[in-house]
Amino acid sequence: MTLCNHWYGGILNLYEYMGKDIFRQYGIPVPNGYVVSSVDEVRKLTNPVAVKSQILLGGRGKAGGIKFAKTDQELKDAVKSLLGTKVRNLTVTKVLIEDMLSIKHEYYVSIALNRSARSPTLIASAMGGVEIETVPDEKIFKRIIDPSLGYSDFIGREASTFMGLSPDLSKQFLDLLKKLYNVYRGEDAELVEINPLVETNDGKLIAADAKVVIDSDAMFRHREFDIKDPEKTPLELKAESKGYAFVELDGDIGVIANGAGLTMATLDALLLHKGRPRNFLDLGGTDNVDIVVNAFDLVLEAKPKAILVNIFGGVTKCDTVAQGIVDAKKKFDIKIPIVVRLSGVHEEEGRQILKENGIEAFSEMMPAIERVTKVF
Amino acid sequence: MTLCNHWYGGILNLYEYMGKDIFRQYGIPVPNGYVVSSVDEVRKLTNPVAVKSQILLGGRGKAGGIKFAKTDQELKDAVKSLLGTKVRNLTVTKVLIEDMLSIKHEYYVSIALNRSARSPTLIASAMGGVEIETVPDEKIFKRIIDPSLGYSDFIGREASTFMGLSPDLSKQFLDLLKKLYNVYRGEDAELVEINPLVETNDGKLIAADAKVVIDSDAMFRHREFDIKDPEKTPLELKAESKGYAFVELDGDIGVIANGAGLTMATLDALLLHKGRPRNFLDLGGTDNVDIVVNAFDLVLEAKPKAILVNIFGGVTKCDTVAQGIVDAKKKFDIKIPIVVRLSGVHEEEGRQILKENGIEAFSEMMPAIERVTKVF
Amino acid sequence: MVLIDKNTKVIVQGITGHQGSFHTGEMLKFGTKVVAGVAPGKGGTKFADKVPIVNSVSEAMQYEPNATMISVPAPFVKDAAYEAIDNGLKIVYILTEHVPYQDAMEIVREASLRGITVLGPNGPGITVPFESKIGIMPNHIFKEGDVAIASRSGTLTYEIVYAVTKAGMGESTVIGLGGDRVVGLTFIDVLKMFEKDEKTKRIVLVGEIGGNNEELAADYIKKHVKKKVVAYIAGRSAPPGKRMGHAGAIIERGVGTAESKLKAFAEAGVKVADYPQDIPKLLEE
Amino acid sequence: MVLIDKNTKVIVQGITGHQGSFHTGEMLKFGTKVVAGVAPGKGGTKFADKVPIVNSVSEAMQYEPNATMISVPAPFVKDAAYEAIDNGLKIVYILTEHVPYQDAMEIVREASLRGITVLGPNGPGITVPFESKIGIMPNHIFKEGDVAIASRSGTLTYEIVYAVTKAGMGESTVIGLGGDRVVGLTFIDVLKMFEKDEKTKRIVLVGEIGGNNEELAADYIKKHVKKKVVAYIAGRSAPPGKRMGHAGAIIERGVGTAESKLKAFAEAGVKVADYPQDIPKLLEE
Repeated sequence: MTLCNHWYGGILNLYEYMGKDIFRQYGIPVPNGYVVSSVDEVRKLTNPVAVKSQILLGGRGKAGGIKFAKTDQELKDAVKSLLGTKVRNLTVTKVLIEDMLSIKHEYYVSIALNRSARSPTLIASAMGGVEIETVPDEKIFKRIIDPSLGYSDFIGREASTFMGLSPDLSKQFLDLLKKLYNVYRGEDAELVEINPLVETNDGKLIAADAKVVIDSDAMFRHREFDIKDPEKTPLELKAESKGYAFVELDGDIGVIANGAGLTMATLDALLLHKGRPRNFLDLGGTDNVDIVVNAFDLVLEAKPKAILVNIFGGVTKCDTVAQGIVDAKKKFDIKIPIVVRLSGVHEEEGRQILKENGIEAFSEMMPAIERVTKVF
Repeated sequence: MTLCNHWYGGILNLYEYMGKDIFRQYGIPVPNGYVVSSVDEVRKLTNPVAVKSQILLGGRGKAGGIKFAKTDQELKDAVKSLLGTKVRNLTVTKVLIEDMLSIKHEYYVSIALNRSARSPTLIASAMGGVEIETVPDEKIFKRIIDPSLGYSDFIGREASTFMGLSPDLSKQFLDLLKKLYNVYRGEDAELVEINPLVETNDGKLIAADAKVVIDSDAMFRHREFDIKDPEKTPLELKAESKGYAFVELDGDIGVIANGAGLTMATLDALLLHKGRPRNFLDLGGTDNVDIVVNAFDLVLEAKPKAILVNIFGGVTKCDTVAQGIVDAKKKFDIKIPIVVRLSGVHEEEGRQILKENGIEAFSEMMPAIERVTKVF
Repeated sequence: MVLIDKNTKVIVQGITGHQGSFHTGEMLKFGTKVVAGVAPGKGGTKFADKVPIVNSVSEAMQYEPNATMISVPAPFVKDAAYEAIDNGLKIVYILTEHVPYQDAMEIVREASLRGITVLGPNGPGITVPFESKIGIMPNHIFKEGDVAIASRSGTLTYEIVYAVTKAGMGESTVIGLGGDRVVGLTFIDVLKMFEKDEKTKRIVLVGEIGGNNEELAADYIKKHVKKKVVAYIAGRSAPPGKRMGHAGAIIERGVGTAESKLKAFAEAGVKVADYPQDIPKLLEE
Repeated sequence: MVLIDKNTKVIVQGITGHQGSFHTGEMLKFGTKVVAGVAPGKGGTKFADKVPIVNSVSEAMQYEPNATMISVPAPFVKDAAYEAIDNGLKIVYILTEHVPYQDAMEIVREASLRGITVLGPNGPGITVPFESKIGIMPNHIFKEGDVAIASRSGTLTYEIVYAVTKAGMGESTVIGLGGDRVVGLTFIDVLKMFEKDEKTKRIVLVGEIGGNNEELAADYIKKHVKKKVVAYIAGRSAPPGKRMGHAGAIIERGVGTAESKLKAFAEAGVKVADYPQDIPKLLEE
């Protein structure tokens, strides 16, 4: 488990082997290794190896997702036993085969966004190889990096003094930090983390693991990765591919609203009225009939018992939404109750369109909330 | 000739072919070509080529340093006729053989240090291929780049609007500017200049020349270049290799002083007293007997009729200088008059050392100046 | 007056785009002094027959603007913002969503080093009824008054503004901070401005789950704010670890939960409304 | 008082180096409050049995310094300066010579964005007799008085200070801007400080050929400076295009010649001494 155990949509969590490829590219030392998706790809053994399931959840070791091999037979057995199995409900399709390291000590290091400082923060500890949350605060070095100055060696020296590194290790550590910051900036990362950062018996620092989380908003300037968020449901992945902010919940009222804040407020209000939302769906700041129609398509797939539409028109105009609702009702032959609230830009026109098509619309949010909780 | 026609010590002026190698590395388009130092290295001709002497002074074309060839024989003749010849007193040891460009238009672009703004400045013009000094001011785009923000496309768009580039050329130009700024920053340049920047008949922007001047103080983080400043005398080059700031002048009084300002002031004062300095030599801010002895070695090589030493002791202590003078006098068996002025830290001790060795020392600068102008 | 007034001269970077042109029209209707639009390659034309369009911010400086609205696609936002910063504009409002957060981080830092205020990215801007408006808030929801509103949301802000207006009160200033993880202003920044503003008597903070902006604000209110403050927090029902729509609403690392925000506001004596529509009631108590 | 006084607390980055330790000793003799030295890996020891040595500027902040002297090799200057800037020290003096000019450019820009003053690189620092001294000017040349001196040179500054002292006058503040092409302060910056300083009645500018610092200063004096200003310019006899010792003294692009500087000063009514030793005479006229 890592410092950042909750990352959702808009963020891309890379597999270990991908992270290590990136590290290699930036000159950060990683163990020799290669990745296979079938036992046929396994090469002849030259050194004892670790065989590591490539999944996106922490706690892999404890869950049996990592094995070791000293002979060719052991290696093949390990690969066979891991591929296709489920580790914490995720199917393993790739394993990373790496030379085993002779471990003298394990450190922790990461660079991540610090929201309140609006800056990256360097986090380091001499107590690595364990969940960083379990390390006492006084053993963790934390320091904000000024984005205008960038990373500079003095920051690494502070960390290295804090961690009590020897002059030789400190030199390697400073070199590694510079490169890690280059990864963080160069790859538009949310998080770059090495845990454990291994000091080998012959005194070398090597990244034994690699966690790289990328800001998906920055994908336009980077290579594409084919990764599905393991914490998302199939319907959420489908919604994501269509560009909607969509979260499945366990209730029975489908919700379509505009703006993340208003959508959250709608769910909050529903729950306070004992209504149980089936989903979160934010139409976003667009003004397009098809976006409304496709939103209905997604929500209907979740099989709600009623649908609540809550719109405050600004960029998104009420008449556009009304037209979308009417089109969707026809297209998908919707029989379940639709409760609509329209307020703001073009609300009169919107309500008129709905009225002409036999759909009642409220101008206030609370009456709509009350109605939808009593409609079935 | 370029915007910056005076660059001295502390600065490294690269040959065109070296500049183009760097450009290529940063993705700036340059003509296909190769460099030879003998006619044996000439390859078979596939396209008409330009054959360009690699020398560090401008006005090469006018001085006959560039030839053209359409056949293998013409090429060999051109290479033979250029290698070993002197262009403006400089012997040509390398020539660059490049595919000729079909020129539709010639532009000018450079990025250089703007001292008063303490920032880089972008300079561009639609009137390229000529000496930029001859282009009227209103045809030259100049813009300071904030070193904290760095180069950003909006600067390129301003330049491109000013120059009246078509949308397609503008796109290429913006891409090139970004890379040129990367060269400027990445190579610690004083100046990066493309003149002419050629628009070919098929609408491509290509750097037909490359002028890259590097800050020699930044050499510790860059590859080494083996280049001798063509404007320096052999003695100046020797002094440079020993780490002295040394300039030969045409007088007969050798000068050794400490600090560039004080050394200049010494020369100025000498000249106002009708004394003619043989050289400028700044001991710098060190405190070391050998540095004084070696300074005498250099100055003696210039065969002055007398030597003036003018020291205001601070970092450099007067007794150290005195000891150096005594050692040098013995070591080189100096017969010409030495006039010394010592003031500042340890001046009493210094004068005592000189006195013991039969050398008179002044405590004020002006009497020393007066004395040395009358000593031979 | 907070940040802008009727003398504020605004330019629009990306005035010819879909959003840029629509909202420029709305701003003009509101009374905002839009003095120029920037659209590279389209200089020399006019927007709505009256606002001159130029090729660069540098050209636009002849109209002496002090603020800009940036409405260009996300990949070009950093360049546009740097152009505004380099030309010394004092208020940089970024409408665009999906700006890479590291771009926002750099923009915000470089701006703050130069005393420049950044609104957004991904926020609705600022409105001072009926002095000026920079941004996309609907014109018809405002009424002049003494309630200052600062919000991390877009439409939810309109909802609350409208509720305040319909309750017979009015607004002194409404500021949308922006919904992204990295935005230009914090609640503390705006609380300082609201506390100083003579027109403002009462303050509404519209928060969201995620981050510790609300917690820090609560602490600041306790120590420094004398004016009445009430709040609303969206996402109180969100299951931990489910991201609601935009990156600003992540519950990360156990901080930033609705509980911690409610607790902080309670300790600061700030009443929190259950529904957006309850805000006027709390303001009148 | 200009920039520093007897309460200024100074740290030395690179205190254990040859230059660092010598000049720390000299500063202590002068009366400067040197509160700590920074030498990575040597924390816990003491300089001259009294000044604590720590591993980083961040550690040194416990001694509440407001200024630093940086005396580390050129390749490490940028890192050391950024460390000082990041820790918010208000005066950053860089003794080191041969700092890459792009490093200096970044240091100076980042400092100026944060209201931090950079002295140097490659200059002698600042002395306010007998309040405080940060830098390497010889202690024995000063006398308290009303003459403020700003200079682009090192030893030449001492020469002129000493001449002023021996003529029976004294100095209010002496500032060395630094001899490199890119340094933290311009003559205009210091003229502003000198003009405001109550202790200063007369001003000496010690210029050099190269750059247009003197020309800009002359123009500024004409418009804004009421106090008496005299000047010296080194390199008047230098042949055009010959570099004299350091990069600050290049005659580049036809501007920055001695002639243009002499002309500018003449127009501003600033008398220029032929010899450094003539400065006291001009001051007394």
